[in-house]
Amino acid sequence: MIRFTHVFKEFPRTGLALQDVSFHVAKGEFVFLTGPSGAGKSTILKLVFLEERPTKGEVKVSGVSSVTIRGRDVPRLRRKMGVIFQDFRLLEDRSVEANIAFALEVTGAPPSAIGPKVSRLLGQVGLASKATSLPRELSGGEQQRVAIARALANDPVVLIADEPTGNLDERATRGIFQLLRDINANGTAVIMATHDLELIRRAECRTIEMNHGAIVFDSADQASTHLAPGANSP
Amino acid sequence: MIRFTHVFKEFPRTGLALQDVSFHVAKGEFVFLTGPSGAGKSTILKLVFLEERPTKGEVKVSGVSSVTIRGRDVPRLRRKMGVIFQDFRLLEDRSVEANIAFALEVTGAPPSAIGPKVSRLLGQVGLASKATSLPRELSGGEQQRVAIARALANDPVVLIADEPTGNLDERATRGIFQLLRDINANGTAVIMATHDLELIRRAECRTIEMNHGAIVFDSADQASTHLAPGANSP
Amino acid sequence: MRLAWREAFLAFRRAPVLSILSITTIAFSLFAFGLFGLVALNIRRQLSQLEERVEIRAFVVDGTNAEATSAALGDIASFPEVLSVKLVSPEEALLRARRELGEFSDVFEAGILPASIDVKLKEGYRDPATVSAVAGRIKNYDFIDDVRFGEEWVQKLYRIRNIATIAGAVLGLAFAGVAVIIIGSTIRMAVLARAREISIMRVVGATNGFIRSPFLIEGLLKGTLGGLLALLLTWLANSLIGKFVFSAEFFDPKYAVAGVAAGALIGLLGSAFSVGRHLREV
Amino acid sequence: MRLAWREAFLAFRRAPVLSILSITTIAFSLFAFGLFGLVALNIRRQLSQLEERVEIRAFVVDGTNAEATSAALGDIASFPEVLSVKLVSPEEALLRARRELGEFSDVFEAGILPASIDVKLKEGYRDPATVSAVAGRIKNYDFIDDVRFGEEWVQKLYRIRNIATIAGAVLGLAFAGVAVIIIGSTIRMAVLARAREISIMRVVGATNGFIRSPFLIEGLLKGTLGGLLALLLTWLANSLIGKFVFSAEFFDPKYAVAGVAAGALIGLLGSAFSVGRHLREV
Ligand SMILES: Nc1ncnc2c1ncn2[C@@H]1O[C@H](COP(=O)(O)OP(=O)(O)OP(=O)(O)O)[C@@H](O)[C@H]1O
Ligand SMILES: Nc1ncnc2c1ncn2[C@@H]1O[C@H](COP(=O)(O)OP(=O)(O)OP(=O)(O)O)[C@@H](O)[C@H]1O
Ligand SMILES: [Mg+2]
Ligand SMILES: [Mg+2]
Repeated sequence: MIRFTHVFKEFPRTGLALQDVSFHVAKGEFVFLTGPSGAGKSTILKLVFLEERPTKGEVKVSGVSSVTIRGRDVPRLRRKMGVIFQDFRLLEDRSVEANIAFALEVTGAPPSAIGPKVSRLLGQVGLASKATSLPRELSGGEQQRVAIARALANDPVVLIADEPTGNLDERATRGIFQLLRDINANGTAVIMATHDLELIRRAECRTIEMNHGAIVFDSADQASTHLAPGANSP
Repeated sequence: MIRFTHVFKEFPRTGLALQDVSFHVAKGEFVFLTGPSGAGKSTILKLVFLEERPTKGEVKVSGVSSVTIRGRDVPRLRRKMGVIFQDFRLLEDRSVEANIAFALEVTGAPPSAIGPKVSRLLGQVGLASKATSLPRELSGGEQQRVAIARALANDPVVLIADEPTGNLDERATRGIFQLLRDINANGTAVIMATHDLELIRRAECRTIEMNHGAIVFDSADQASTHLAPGANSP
Repeated sequence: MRLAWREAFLAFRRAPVLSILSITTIAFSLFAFGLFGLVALNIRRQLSQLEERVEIRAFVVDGTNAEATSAALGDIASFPEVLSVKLVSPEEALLRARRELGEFSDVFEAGILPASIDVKLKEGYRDPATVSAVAGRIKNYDFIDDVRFGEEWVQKLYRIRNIATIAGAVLGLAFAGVAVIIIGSTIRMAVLARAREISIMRVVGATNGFIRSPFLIEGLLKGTLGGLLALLLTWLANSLIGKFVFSAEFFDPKYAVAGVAAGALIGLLGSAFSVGRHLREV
Repeated sequence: MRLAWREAFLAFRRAPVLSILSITTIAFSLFAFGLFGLVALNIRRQLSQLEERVEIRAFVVDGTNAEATSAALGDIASFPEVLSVKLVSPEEALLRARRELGEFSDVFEAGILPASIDVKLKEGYRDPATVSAVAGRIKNYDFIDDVRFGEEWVQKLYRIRNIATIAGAVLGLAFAGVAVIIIGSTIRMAVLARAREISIMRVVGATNGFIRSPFLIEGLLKGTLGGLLALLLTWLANSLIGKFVFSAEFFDPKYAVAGVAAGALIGLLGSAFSVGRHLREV
């Protein structure tokens, strides 16, 4: 599904953000990405989403290579992905409903299907009562949940989440995590960057730990308990 | 320093965000504000900062009442406060340095003092190496630290922090918390909204817990261990 | 497509002043073209009427015999530039002078005017150079006293036409340049104002064509409205001039339609060009 | 203040097209005023020169005795509207006709022209109504054959002046309206584009005056540049017209300075008005 092969990413002014990163995520896998601030987690997610291209190496997503893909084919690939950004990226001048519907309209969904789907998504993230609010009338956690609902709108085969629970309390975090697990159970691969070690410990999922732009630990490679003690024990 | 007296806050479309909130924060106190998403934590901080006015009741900050203050006196009051927002609010088109210097220039600091002060602040938050980067060239956690440095720039007597560690890993969180404690030790009152129960547990500070717009627990009122078990034990 | 139209209308509603500004600019630039077009049209019409009146008058020495004169008439009539030749007797000359001098006509109690040969030139030979060449040839007849052809007047006429043409071209181009800049900058502002929206569209997998289409529709609508407004303005200006100064001719309907189409095209191309350039920045 | 100036320059650098657009708009609106001002100035000058030439010519019946004529001269000279009276003999009339009729002068071999009384009117009494009233009174003398005063010509002159005045006022006001709208909308866009910056300024405790000052400086700078540009354009237009069409008078330097000051004022007031209104929205 997703394969990084000796990926390097250099930014003009800040230098190497990723160094020789290689890993593979299979269809239907759930992967945590963790590591200190500035380790390169968001950069990996941006590469998966083709928002950035690698400086060296190859990123392959659902059979499409970052080396050969043409710019005009990127949108088609993205429609298969859902993405939740660290900074939400909601349209400030549209209601919660309209924000989610927008994602469906852009990909040409039949108008009659949009309304019911939006309601269902809002229910899933627990925001049914805020459907007509504007983003700035929502709390941080509520905005984050709108972003999650939007990411799920197009039934993605890959879901990329950059700290989707950073602004949520423990209970809401568990709820969102359960939602992502459910989606994952239906065959969607999920990559989630997070600082929440508690969540990682409890979740028993594959965990990739980064530091200074390199992978320092991947629970798929070794049955170690280095940082995520409960990760591989059932 | 800060006193809320029977404060109600109603928003036009979403209804009551705060209901009959009363509490007092003394000079030099350190207070955690916690509770689920949408509980009203950010709303309380906005009221302290006079970004919003209460619908009913009174908010008093360093002797100034929300009922009697004139709009033109708000800026002067704000210069005594430092604020860290959930969404950072950095100037996208200026370097990290310039962002922090901006806060000093606005309040009319002497130009010769600005440079050294900015360097010192950047060192404190561990971003000395990113001084000339633009905000979008920083990771989420790095941006958050810039926001923190800016909040500290004017040596505030009150510091308001809305989840200042939401995007930070454990180690960085501890570092930032220690920084806030040091500032607090110098006499600055700090109110910090957070979801990080682990941090609250370890910190042994006063904790106010909110739910549905009301205060459900204040460790200053009762020596209970309801949510913040270590809060009042030395 | 439905979404694109909705977005385009949303853009109008959200930035009404900006939209009106773009429309007005397109309208003004087309209006400028329209006005100069009208001026050109009417100057050309006037010129061809005035040119018809260009004639050479050769005064015949008193007492010249009729044979010499009529031989000369035949000669002159066979010049390739000459349309018609006429002999004007002293009596006719007096009548004409009275008519032409209008107000002062009755002051001629008994003017004695010389006979003259009046020559009209063919179209295309009425420019100052040709006229004076023909006049020179006529002057060679020794019974011709003096030749008049109002050289100053002919030259002035041509100078006016040249100035009008140059001024029209220069001002028209300047206005077109301003219009292009303003259209470009309004689109740029629209793109920047919607940078967030565009980045979010990209996030949810919208194609570039899809992102571009609301801007193109917006441009097309603004251009069309601008064209219609320009047509209205030009027509009003024409009517006002017609009413208060002198009657002027208006454009053919097919040119009017072409003007509106030009507005639509300016709007569309301006948008397409600018949006392509600025989408890359966002 | 140092920061405010820096912010103002930053705004220029960051939105150069927008800034140029504002400057150009201010320049064009002042240019329009300038052009109409020039037209008004020159029409007034031309009018007063032409008015000086307004005269009434009363033809004296042949054989009238000199005493009656000179008595009438005295009478007419005492009319309050009359500046000067002159008797023109038939010989003088012939000389003048030859001079005035230019091209056709030598066709008068022996024209017999009547004597006439030529009357010039004082300034302020040269409008069509007064002229024809005076002409009517002169016609009452029974030795006066006919009175000419070019009524058509005088009326046409006044009509042109009136049209120019109305057109100038209407177009000037329209341009001023457009300028105000454009200034308002550019400031609005600038405020919206800097909404984030403004909210952050508020966060760090900037006063409203401080937030406003870069916009005011920006407006002042743009207005001043616009005014200078307008002055340059007006001067260029004047020189071009002077070179190719007819020589025209330019403004007094003090009006030029006032024009630039007006530009600065438009920029400043436009900014102040718009920024006050829109800061509340942000
Ligand atoms: N667009 C960019 N231009 C330049 N440098 C960048 C850019 N994006 C990221 N970087 C740099 O690359 C490094 C890795 O950033 P990244 O956002 O991947 O970190 P992260 O692991 O997501 O951190 P956090 O947990 O704080 O979000 C950082 O040091 C950052 O400064
Ligand atoms: N400007 C606003 N207009 C309308 N409703 C608002 C506004 N700001 C907040 N609210 C509502 O008030 C409630 C409390 O919001 P607040 O931001 O205080 O929550 P919070 O405790 O900070 O939550 P989180 O942990 O998710 O940040 C929410 O339900 C929100 O929808
Ligand atoms: Mg990140
Ligand atoms: Mg909040």
